[in-house]
Amino acid sequence: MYSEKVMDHFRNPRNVGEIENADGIGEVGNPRCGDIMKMYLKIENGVIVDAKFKTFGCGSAIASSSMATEMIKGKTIEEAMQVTNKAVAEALDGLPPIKMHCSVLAEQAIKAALLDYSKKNNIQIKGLENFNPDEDVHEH
Amino acid sequence: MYSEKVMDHFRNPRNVGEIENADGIGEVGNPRCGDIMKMYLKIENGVIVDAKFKTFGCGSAIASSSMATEMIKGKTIEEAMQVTNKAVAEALDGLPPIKMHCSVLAEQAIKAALLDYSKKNNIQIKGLENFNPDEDVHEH
Amino acid sequence: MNRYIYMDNSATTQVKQEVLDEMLPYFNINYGNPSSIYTLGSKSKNAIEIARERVAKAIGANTNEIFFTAGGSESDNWALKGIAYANRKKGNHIITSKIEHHAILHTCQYLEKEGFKVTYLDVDKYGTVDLEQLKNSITDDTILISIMFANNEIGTIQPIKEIGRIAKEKGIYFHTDAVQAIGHVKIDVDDLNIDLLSMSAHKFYGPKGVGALYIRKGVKIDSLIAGGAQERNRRAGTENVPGIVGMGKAIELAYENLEESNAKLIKLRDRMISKIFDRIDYVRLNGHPTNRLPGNVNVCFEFIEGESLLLSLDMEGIAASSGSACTSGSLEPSHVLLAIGLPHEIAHGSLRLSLGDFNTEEEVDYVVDKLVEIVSRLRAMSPLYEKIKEVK
Amino acid sequence: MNRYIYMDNSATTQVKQEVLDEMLPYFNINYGNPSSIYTLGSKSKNAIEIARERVAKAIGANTNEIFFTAGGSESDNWALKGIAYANRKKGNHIITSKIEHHAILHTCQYLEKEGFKVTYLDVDKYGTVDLEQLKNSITDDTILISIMFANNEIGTIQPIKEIGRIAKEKGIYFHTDAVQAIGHVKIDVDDLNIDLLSMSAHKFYGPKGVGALYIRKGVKIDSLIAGGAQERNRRAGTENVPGIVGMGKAIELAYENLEESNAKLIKLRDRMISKIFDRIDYVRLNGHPTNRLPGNVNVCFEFIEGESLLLSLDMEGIAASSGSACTSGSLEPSHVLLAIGLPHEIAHGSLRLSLGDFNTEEEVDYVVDKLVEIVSRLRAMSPLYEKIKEVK
Ligand SMILES: Cc1ncc(COP(=O)(O)O)c(C=O)c1O
Ligand SMILES: Cc1ncc(COP(=O)(O)O)c(C=O)c1O
Repeated sequence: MYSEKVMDHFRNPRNVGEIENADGIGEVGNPRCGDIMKMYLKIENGVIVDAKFKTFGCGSAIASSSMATEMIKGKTIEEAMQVTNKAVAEALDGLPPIKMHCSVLAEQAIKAALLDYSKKNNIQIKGLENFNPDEDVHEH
Repeated sequence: MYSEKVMDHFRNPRNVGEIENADGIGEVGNPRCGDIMKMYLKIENGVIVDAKFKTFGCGSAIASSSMATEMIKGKTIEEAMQVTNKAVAEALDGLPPIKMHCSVLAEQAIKAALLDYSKKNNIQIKGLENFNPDEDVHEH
Repeated sequence: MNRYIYMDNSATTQVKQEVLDEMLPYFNINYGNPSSIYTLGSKSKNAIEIARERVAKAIGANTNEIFFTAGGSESDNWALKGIAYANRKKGNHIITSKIEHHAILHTCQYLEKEGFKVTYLDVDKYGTVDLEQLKNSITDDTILISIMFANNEIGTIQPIKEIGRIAKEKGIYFHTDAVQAIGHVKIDVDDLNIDLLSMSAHKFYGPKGVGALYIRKGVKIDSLIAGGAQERNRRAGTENVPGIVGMGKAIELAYENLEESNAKLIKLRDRMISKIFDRIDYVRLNGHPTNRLPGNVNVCFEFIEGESLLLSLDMEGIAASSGSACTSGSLEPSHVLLAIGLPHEIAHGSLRLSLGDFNTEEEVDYVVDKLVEIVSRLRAMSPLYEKIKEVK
Repeated sequence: MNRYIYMDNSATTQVKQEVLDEMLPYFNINYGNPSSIYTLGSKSKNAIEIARERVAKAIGANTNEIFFTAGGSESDNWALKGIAYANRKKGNHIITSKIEHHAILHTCQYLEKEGFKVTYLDVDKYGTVDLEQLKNSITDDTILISIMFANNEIGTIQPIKEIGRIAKEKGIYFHTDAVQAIGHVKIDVDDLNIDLLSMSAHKFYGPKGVGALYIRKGVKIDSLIAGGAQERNRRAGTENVPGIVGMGKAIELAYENLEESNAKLIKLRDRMISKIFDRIDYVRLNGHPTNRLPGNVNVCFEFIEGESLLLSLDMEGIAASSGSACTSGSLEPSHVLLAIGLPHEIAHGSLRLSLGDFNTEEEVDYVVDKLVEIVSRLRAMSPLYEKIKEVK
């Protein structure tokens, strides 16, 4: 069902945990739907120097979180904003169609954390103008 | 499907053939239905001294003919009139339900031959008053 | 019994050793439920998908157009009822033929009780459906044409390509019961414009109790068996994994060796037919003389009845079948033999010898020898034959 | 992977060696079609009749009340659609429960589209149907009550005898989906007033793709699969002879060893449940505490999701299942867990371990050890667990 990459990130998820005094924290998902992703970012000079996550969810939700944190670490905020759900899924060598929403969740978790950062620091991040972290990614 | 007795009489049918100048000949059945039985009797002093048959039909039709001829040989006409289809079937250790009509045919073949004999000799046989050899034994 | 000669390969076939070998691990080693996500489940799932590819390849379909079932009868019932109920709004008329298998005919009768109209096409003396009648039968209400690919009794192969073309022109779904054809005839569902096709593994050296229905993408059809999400939500039930694996292997083998096997069968078949005609009189060949299944021999021996022929053959260790009534409990002979115009009394004397990959020339000759003896023995007992002799 | 521990016996079981041994000759030695009259055919026929006797004996039925099918889903579909269509004139109302298998629920939904009315009974927190609601739901139009014998997810056994009594009093047919119960629970169809009963061989160490429907003599039912005269004209299709033989052997074995096997399973089950509760917090038992299938363990671990639990178990070589959404493509958790009143977020963390004849105490202990590790690892990753700890 899952690619080796997914299983690798599920087996050994990178960057699990919390960042104390994180600069941005984002939480997306809904326990009713079986997945919540919470992302912590440490940002210095517009660069994501650290990222950690906690996830309640299925194998691909955990793998997507892990991969997403890996992908944004070391990136500028602008670069991180370019990390789409498709990019996450591709980096995992693909996800089953019914699991694509997990990668969407990962993208949204990054954005939610960045939104939090932008609010705390009173800055504008391009692309987050209309972003709503509470919007549901599932079709019920 | 068939008892050993049926198979024995099918494998080695007794009394196959014709009797030249038979005293009574009866033919019953219908080729449309897949069975015709023709029975030849030699009758001396009211006793069936010989019986032969020819049958077009399935295994149990042939076995029933064979058994029926065996059962009436040496019997008086009155005794032969007592040979019912049930008796033929029982003597064969039973027939499958859908094959019971074969034993009926055998009983009717005997009666048809006796009727022929009674007509030729202008005598009355008790039990044949209402017998019609062309009556169909099959439910269509 | 010293030897056993099996010449009833249209009734069923033995599972080939290579097929059984592929099946075996799925009974008690890789026994996982294909719907389960763990390793043991994925193994079963993968095995099914390999089988699906093999089946799809054999008929030129896509894998997502193959749905496994429990056999030919289920496939036929599903095709007919599924199409009928799902397309009721479009129309309520179905066209089929008089010589279909009972899985089609009885399902049509059921649908008639449910308010559908069914036209049963006639066939000619060779058992070929009447294309003109087909065209004339089509109405605005026609939603389905179901014509078998090859007849199970007399072996006649139908003009499937022409039927497919007619159906396509009129925008009517075309189903074919290919249970007897698969493994013997090259079939390309696109080339032939087939929308639905039924098959059954045990007719081509696969196991009994497994089959498939090909459903062209986009065809509107209801499920016959609802429940779990198996077979992409269209046919519920824990998959018969070993059976499906066996079907996949069997169909692959059949099409790998198609030409070779057909050439051999046709040679055996024609040898048998000509020997029978050389040595036995009052015999007729049923079905199309050339356009017939490679292994199918169907003849009527006049003046004798089919069941006693079969029993006599069985006593000699020969397995064959008959379209005679007596075996089925009704006293009517086969509807197929009647549809090609045989009188009842002759239809009762039919014999089908269906040759398969394991039969040999020597067996054919042996069976003919035995047939000569048996037919003459039974005719000697037959009051009908006696009459013919008198006439001579 | 060094060892593989299979604890998903409610999903499917392996075919026992004794069962497979009985099946094997029917693939390529006694491969005759049971409808054929020659020797090879009779052997298959006889084998089927022996299997039928074994199945009949297991549930106290007559042999002529057992009809072989391709599995539990077909049996369920047949029972429901067959009764519904055959008794339309009597009424159009069916009563079932909210926790039935999808083979029942989706068939009921189909029948609703066809104009039938269906009442879905509630269950209590243990998953037992509400008998009062059942009685109150019955109308003059009610033709069928279909309630499963034991639930496949949470193992709860229903008050079948009471339901049978109610149905009988009212003169309504009573069908039970006994797919999970057969081989584990003593069943006597007369004692329990059951009119129709579904079973599936692969749930009791028989092969996949074969099952049966018990139909009490006199019950009016349409065929689901029409065609040949097999199964006394009620279920067409060349019989899956090896499968049927396997089912017969498997059910015989199951009832020969019932008490022994149940005693063992209950011991393992209760050991597992109590160890889980001893060593893991925030855990709930689903299903009835005592009136449940001998091998069924179903628990929810809060704050974690079922699929990641299953994958983690699979990494340790342990096969189990979950009522979680993620596996099925819908994001809803199991309808059964919702029906017993679990909130969505908790239902997502469910785990079913279904023990079977091949499991050992040592395996149970090993699995619990692994569960402790896995649950704590996943909870450490879970933002929901973190919140709970904050609250503490
Ligand atoms: C309660 C219940 N009913 C029906 C079925 C369907 O049986 P099968 O998958 O063999 O068709 C199952 C198992 O999947 C089941 O557990
Ligand atoms: C033409 C045809 N259709 C359908 C069937 C039914 O297939 P099965 O018996 O495998 O269900 C058969 C064989 O019996 C057949 O020959």
